[in-house]
Amino acid sequence: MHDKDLLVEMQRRMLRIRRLDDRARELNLQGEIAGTIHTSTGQEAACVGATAALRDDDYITGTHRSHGHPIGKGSPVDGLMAELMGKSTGVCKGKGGSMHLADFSVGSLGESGIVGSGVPVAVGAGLSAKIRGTDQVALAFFGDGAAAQGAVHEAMNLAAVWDLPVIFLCENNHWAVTISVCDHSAVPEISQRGPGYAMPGVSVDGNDPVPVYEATLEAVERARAGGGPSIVEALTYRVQEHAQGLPISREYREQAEIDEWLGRDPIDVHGASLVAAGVLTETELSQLVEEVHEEMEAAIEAARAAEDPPPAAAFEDLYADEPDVAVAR
Amino acid sequence: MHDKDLLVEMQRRMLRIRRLDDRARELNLQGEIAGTIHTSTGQEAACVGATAALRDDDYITGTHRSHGHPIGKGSPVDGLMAELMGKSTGVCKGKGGSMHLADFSVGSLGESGIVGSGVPVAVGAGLSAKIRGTDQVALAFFGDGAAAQGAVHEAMNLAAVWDLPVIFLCENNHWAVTISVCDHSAVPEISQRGPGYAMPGVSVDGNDPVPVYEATLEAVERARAGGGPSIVEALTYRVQEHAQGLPISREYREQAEIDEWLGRDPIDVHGASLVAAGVLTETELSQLVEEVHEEMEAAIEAARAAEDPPPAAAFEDLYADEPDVAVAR
Amino acid sequence: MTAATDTAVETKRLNYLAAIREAQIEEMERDESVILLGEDCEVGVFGTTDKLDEQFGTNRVRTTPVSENGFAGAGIGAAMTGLRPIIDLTIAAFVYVSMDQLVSQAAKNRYMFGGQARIPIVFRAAMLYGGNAGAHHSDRPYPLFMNTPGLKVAVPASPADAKGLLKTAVRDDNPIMFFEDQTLWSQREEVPTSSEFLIPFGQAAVKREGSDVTLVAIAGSVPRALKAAKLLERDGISVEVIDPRTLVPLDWDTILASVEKTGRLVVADPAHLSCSAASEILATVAERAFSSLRVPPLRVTTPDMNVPFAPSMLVGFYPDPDRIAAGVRKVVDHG
Amino acid sequence: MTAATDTAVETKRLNYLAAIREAQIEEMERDESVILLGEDCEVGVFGTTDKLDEQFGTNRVRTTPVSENGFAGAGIGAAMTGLRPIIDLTIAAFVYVSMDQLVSQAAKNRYMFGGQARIPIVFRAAMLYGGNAGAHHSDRPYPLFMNTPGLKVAVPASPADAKGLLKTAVRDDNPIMFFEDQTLWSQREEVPTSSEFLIPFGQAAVKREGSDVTLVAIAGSVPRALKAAKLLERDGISVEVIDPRTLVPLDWDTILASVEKTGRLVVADPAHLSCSAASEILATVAERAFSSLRVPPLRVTTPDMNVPFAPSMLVGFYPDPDRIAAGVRKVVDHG
Ligand SMILES: Cc1ncc(C[n+]2csc(CCOP(=O)(O)OP(=O)(O)O)c2C)c(N)n1
Ligand SMILES: Cc1ncc(C[n+]2csc(CCOP(=O)(O)OP(=O)(O)O)c2C)c(N)n1
Ligand SMILES: [Mg+2]
Ligand SMILES: [Mg+2]
Repeated sequence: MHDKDLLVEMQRRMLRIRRLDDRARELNLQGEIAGTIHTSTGQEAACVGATAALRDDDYITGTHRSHGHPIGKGSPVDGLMAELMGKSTGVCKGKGGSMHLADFSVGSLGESGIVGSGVPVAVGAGLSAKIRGTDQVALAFFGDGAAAQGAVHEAMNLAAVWDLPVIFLCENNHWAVTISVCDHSAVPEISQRGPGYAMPGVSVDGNDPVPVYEATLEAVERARAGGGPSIVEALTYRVQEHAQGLPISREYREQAEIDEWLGRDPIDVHGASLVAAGVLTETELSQLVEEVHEEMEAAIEAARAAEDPPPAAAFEDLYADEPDVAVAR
Repeated sequence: MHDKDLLVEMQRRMLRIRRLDDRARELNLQGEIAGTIHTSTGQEAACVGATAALRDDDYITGTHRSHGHPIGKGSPVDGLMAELMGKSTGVCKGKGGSMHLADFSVGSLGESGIVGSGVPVAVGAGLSAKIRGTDQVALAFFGDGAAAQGAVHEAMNLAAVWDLPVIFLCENNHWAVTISVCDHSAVPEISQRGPGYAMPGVSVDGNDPVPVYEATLEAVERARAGGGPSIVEALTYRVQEHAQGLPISREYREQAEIDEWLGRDPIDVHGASLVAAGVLTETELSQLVEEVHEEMEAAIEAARAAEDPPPAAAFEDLYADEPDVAVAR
Repeated sequence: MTAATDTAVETKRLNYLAAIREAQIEEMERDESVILLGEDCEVGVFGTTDKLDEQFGTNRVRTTPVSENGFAGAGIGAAMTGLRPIIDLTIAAFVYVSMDQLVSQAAKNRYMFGGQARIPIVFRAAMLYGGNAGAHHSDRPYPLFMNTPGLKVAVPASPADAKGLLKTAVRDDNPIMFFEDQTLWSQREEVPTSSEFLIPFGQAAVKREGSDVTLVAIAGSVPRALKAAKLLERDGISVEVIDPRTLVPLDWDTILASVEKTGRLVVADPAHLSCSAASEILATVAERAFSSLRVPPLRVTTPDMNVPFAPSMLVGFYPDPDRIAAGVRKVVDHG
Repeated sequence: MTAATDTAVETKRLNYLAAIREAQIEEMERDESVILLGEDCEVGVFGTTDKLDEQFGTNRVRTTPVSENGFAGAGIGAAMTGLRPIIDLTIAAFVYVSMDQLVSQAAKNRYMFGGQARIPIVFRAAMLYGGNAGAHHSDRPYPLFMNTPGLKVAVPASPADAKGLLKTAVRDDNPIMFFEDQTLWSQREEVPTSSEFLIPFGQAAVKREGSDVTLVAIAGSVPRALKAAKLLERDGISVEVIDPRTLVPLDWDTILASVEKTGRLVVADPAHLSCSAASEILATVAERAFSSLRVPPLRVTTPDMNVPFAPSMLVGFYPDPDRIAAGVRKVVDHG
């Protein structure tokens, strides 16, 4: 069995993701979070199982659905929540928002609202580690839909040709907006692309953080030892709509399918394992939930109290050498 | 054995490609053909074996190295040679040149100087055939180097998802300019990508037109019958430098490698088969060469006699509805 | 003026998206070579394409993988072989992903092949800059395509124009970039019901006549310019508002004639400042109507700055009625 | 004026490509975080990178697959994690293939992430429009990047500028598009040998002083503008030739001061006309130096037309000394 602290920490981070997303949806409906938001609800095991296999100095890149990834990597929720709420205390000073979270202090190199576009960036982080002679690795999260993008193909081939320490972590949640993976990918599992790049590819239960952790760890250890990149696919499911705020005018999937996956909620799955293995009691498990909820409310209150960035702040952070270069006119 | 006429016609078209390329290199050095040129010398079997499996009303798209593809598809050499020489009688009225030959009258939808970029266009031609309900197929030529482009990946996935009548014909000549296939592709044979798209992929001897023809025909028949796309890879070799006119400042491959492939020249290989099978005598074979040479000189003379397009001609053919829309100012 | 204001014409009240939907349906009914490709197009997240597969079948209405470059290219190949595809690129930021097919194939093939190719294709792209989507989903990239010969560029600013221009675009034998401005989606107006309601490319709409200043407004800036013109009217400033409607081709005659009349020019353009459509209009007017210009012309655009997420930073970021009115005042005050 | 004309400085005679090569070698020697990625870069088809792997090792000098979007992105990721990549995109037409990484990642990441990212990266792209490569290899796409906030854009027009600007670019903490004009490759001049020879961005070079007309020339147009100026001198027309050298940032002060002096403006720009750098310069001068302009300004550019292959059609297609001189004459004749 794995280290108890690690197993408990996984549960805590999954709970953080769940709570941040649940509250974010509410705050979005209340008008305290602007724009549309994509949440990771139901996919927490993939986020946390994967990041648990990484060291603090390893890198990740995210997607449009990435509230959970920096949390998995260890980013405090205050800065993330403040960012969603468009505050100057946000991790990106309010410039990024839901689709562009990043926390460089924990190796989170940022989300990408452009599907697939963050994957080559992760390959670059892996390249950088190799050139600098560190043993860091880089992990790129991407979705089943993103696997159809040319950028993902180019990134995989490049990482394989150069034997880079990169993990391609596919969260296959079976849908890309309203398109089933069967309708957008020629193969049902994205790990089947591995052999085309002479790269190991494995698919695991993505609703339990432990198998995701184990598969990722194997890939990470291989990468760190110079064994090159891998595809790790977490088979999971998007139980919510694609994005809150996006109108969907037609049914496109069966309620039974959703229900089936709801019955295997990753937080329940891992919670039950923790209790069964005697790692936590039911009471301790509930206490963990309480702690996370308190932490989240504190983050929301702090964000509410924080300042809105003024219009003039929009004119900062374009170039690294400003204000010397006043390019914007 | 295959139809004799077909076998002889293959030899004739290979000879045409060889001769057009040989003469083009000379004319380029003499200044009668402007720019740099990429020739298919040594790859004629791939061009002709593949196109021989197509019907007149099927489509092809080409690459930067595509003098041979329209010839394989049946385009007369006059218009092609005149195009290379920048004449108004050229198949593209002198607007295209070596990297942009096209002959829509034989289903050649054009070359692409942008590596990989023509492949999605071929998928579109296949899509069009399917939507229009014809049984035409589309064949995309591409190189081993092009296989690293995102466009090729997207095209393959799309064709597979939609079961389109498309053949992805890779001319793996083992080099992309100065990069060995081993250094730009994670797998040595591009057909290995097939399974990642649930698509048949096969590699054949690309220096003999017959196996290329047979493999392509199988893919064409499957596509025509609604069986979807395939990868057919012709393993061949670029015996010349990448392009005439491109300076290469350093040795990057072994002469022994070149010599080995020169020893398996496709025109010799197929010529010997024809004689061995009693299809042609040695004399008839030489006669064929003569005919092709005469045809080519006539084409060159006709092009020399033709007009250079005047500067004003540069302002035609931008839009289909000109001169109504005088957009260019 | 759009035909929508012609009282003899039968109309119905539609919003911008419904007008686009109607244009597509009419053209698909008229011509079976018109097809529709795009992500989620059967479900239709913005409402312009959903359920069209029920009417036209899944052969002609196809939901694509998330491969914009791939399916843009497939559309081009289909256009070159007898079909008339409408490609829904959904959001305008995805033109970068598909840039190679748009520029290298759609814009260049006909010319390179000496006129052999006919490429009747429409690329639809929604400009979502109104909301709070952040820098990855707030692009207004039409100036890039004005610098790309071989494409035509439409920027309809009203439901009727959206319908009439899209129908014309589908019938055009050339590749067209069709930019739909999200800030206009909820706008409603009377839209001609005729299936032959076509608005020609290269014909500007004089949205309001005036004598003191020519105010050229692009895409979502049009209603904002009209609001600014109303504000200014109270101060006795008479503003002529012109919507070019298409940027390639661009109706220079109408703009130049107006500047000749007013002697003053302001351009409101939601694109970034440098090398914008506004820049092009100022440059061309400076070249061709210099002697008519009594005072310096002025651009009111989005700054050369990425788009921030937080609502508080977006105040005054885009050209709004206040910024446009201030620009016009500055020009008028100048003399 | 470039430092190359300062006689106190030690120089050596180099052509444009050799100057680029030297800049890279010096910066790679100075800073081991500088790396080089590009297709065929070890063999180096144009001579700026070949054999650098022998000096710097194949860890820092890497030949890439034909995946411009992929390795542009890899460079961006490397830049965000401590390296300073030089990415050789080879030919400028390949910016379309890599457009998404250039615009969505390089240009936007720092801003979106509230300043957390530092992205020191140089994208080199050769503009090959001089020869007869046809429309797929004749692009001059820098105007597209002027409309993309977050990038800087350099267009060096001489060997010394190429060296000095590239060295500055490599040391800059921002993403830079570096456009190398093939029509200048064989140009030679004295280039400072100092490894600290840096030319700041945003500082134009007055290549020739004059009093009658301000002639702003971009990239390969610079020597052609100078030739035109010589031709015109015989007719007693005194032309001031200005090379902005970088387009983002752009040295407006020098251009505006010159126009204030001469009262006349011509811009020679090898890009297509619409939304070109020339358009931007005319627009800005019209806004900011209107009262100084005595006559209409004028652009001399490549037309809004794809580039044909045949040499016979290229006569007068690009701005050449004759077309530039004719433009200047027109402006001077105007009054
Ligand atoms: C290049 C690009 N194309 C399209 C979109 C619109 N879009 C946003 S998310 C999405 C689906 C992505 O599916 P997947 O990768 O499986 O991620 P999931 O949403 O399932 O987490 C699409 C098409 C986009 N943001 N970027
Ligand atoms: C997008 C793009 N990148 C780079 C180039 C430059 N280039 C021309 S041919 C070539 C190699 C292509 O290799 P391959 O596909 O194997 O074709 P081959 O030349 O071997 O026939 C390259 C890199 C290009 N034309 N287009
Ligand atoms: Mg998904
Ligand atoms: Mg090759």
